[in-house]
Amino acid sequence: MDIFNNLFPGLYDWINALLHDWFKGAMPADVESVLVSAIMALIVAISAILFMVLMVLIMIWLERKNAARIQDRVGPNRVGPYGLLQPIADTIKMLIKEDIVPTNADKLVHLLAPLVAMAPAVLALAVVPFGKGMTPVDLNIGLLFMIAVGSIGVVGIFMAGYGSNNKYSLLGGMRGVAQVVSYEVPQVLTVVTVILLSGSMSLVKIVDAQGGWFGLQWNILALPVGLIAFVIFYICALAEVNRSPFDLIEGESEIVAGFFTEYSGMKWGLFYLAEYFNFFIVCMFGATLFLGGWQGPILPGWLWLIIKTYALVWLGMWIRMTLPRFRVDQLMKFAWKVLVPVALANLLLTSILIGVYNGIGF
Amino acid sequence: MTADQFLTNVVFFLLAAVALVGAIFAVTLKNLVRSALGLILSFMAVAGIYFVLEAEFIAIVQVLIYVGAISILILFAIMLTRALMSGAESSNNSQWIGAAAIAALLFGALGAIVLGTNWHAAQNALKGDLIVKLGTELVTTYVLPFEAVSLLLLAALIGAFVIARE
Amino acid sequence: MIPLQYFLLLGAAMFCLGLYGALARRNAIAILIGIELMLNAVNINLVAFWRYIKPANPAFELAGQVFALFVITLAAAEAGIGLALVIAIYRSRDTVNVEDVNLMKW
Amino acid sequence: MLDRYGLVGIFAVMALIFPVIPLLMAWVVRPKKPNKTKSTTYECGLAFEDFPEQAQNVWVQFRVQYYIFALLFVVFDIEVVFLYPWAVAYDSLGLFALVEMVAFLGILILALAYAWRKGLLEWV
Repeated sequence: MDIFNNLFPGLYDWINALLHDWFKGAMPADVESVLVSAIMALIVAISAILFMVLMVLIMIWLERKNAARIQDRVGPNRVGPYGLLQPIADTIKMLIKEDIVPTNADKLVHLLAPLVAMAPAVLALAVVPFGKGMTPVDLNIGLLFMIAVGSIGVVGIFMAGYGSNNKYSLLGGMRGVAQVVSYEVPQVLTVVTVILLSGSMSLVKIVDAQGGWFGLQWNILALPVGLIAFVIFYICALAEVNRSPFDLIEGESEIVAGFFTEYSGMKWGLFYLAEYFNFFIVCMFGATLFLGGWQGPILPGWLWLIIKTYALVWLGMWIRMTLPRFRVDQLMKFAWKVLVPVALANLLLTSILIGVYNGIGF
Repeated sequence: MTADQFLTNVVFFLLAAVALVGAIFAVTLKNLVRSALGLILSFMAVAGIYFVLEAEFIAIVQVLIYVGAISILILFAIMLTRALMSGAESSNNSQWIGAAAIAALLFGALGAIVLGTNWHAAQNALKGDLIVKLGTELVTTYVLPFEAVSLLLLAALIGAFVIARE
Repeated sequence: MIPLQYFLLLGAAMFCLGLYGALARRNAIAILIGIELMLNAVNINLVAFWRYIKPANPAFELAGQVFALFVITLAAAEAGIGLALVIAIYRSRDTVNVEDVNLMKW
Repeated sequence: MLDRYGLVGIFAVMALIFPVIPLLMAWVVRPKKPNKTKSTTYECGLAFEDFPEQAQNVWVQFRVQYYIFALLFVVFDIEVVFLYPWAVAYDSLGLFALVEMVAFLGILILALAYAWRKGLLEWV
């Protein structure tokens, strides 16, 4: 199993050595080392993005199949075996659709909005521990990096709403921002619980701390606080990426399609892609923070992370197919009157329990 | 200069240019939403500058608070006041030439002081886990300002509620 | 190593741009944007000094970073109150133009 | 600097480049046949120009609730920024750290309680 576990780090070392051999003597030593690390960084970034694109394509297919199963339909079954190539057909369709920009839109902001929505999703990949020795950058504050980068996305939602110059877009955009920021508060509060349990903000160290009991010492099992924290985190994650039942910013029966209304073609496709990217990433962080990340018995680490992430993704799909949409007042009330107090209480309980456990001055 | 240092310089100049261009957008554009977006661009570039200074915690806090929170506050306030539909009139007031002169003079003076001073500066070696140190110092050395921050936020929140409520 | 002066010059330039914005703009929110820029420039200086200049007392090793944190907090409180005032003025006088808000002017 | 954060920088550059690629691809292959009706603002299938002057202005007057929730969010965000280093260092600190943090949080819980009592958390 070590072969599979070390597959990607081994590949990295091999390419690194190859490049060093290649450039040796052709240039001064300092230029060479900078050039090689830049190329390696580029390779890491591109492979992370390609991995995500693949995962998202699978996820879109899975979502459509799942929805069909729950609603007693067949789902996509024409393109490829079991409709597996359906996401690719969707992509091609989006590529050849005309791009319509309303005449009185703020054209620059309208164009930049999907880019701003998409960019944080890619940037967040920089700190994910994909497996043993497979973290692109082990930042000391990786957890805070992930939260901060995630909070840039709301600017994209606002830009889309404002840039379209349309009532429904503006309303959807403003509601979206209000919703996302409201649910960010309990999320960031509940993540403090994880820091207290692991004693670090480095995602690598957080995963390492969950390695006991044959890789099953997960934060979610630190009862009762871990479980409460996980539930809050997951609810907030669904709301942050605007998944049902929190998808009322694009509620097509109320405000047409929210900030999507004036978007078409690939610009709309980018929003769609960003939504799935964000959902996958937030599930990946959920798996990293609460379900032990890549830790697990027998199977290689990166496979464990994928399995755990898909478990969370599937849970989200199930919830989406089962629950009706919230009303906007219920949504805000739920965030501020239920989640925030519970998160605060959970935080206090955790710090007291840890204090008792460590016997600090008690 | 080694390649590493050269590249660091390039990164710094790029970020500084973006920060200043964003700032210029923020203070000159007539459309207030665009001006706020320029401000956000400037904030992002400054976060990059903090990364160059290896103050990663401050860099991330910059993104989290300035980009993620304060700019949202500003954008909401703009949307609440219809401020950007000001039509044909100029976005500057009558004293803008004087303001530009004062700003230019101040920049000249500050630049002369910065370049004329011998700073005895050298990059400090970073050792140990800065976050742990920061967390410890917040509740020991800086405990008074730390609790004062909490009071300040409470006062700001209640004050703003009272002022803004319908 | 990038000289300290570069950071200080960047901070000075940003501060002056913010000052220009705060003095020259007509819209109250634009003035607040200028003030945010000025506070940001101060923060650049604080963090640069933290990185480049060693305090005589090692207990204040992190002073630059801690003060940058406090400045950020202050900026948020200032923006919160300031924008609330702007909204209140807009509601009662239907304008955010500082030249029209002269009730308290002597 | 680069050895620690170079990769973050590369990811940031890629984050800017990656979304541009599909847009460029679409720009190459897609049709472009704009007409006047197609590029009007969407208004539930009605012609936008036929609207009275007031309805053509898309500027909706938003309620102050939006601002109040944003303000609450800003305050709690800042509070959390101070919580994070404290939580990392918590293991090595004593009881006083817990007491100080409870005081810090307590003051902000007062703010939340105030907003709750005054009915500011209601979205009506």
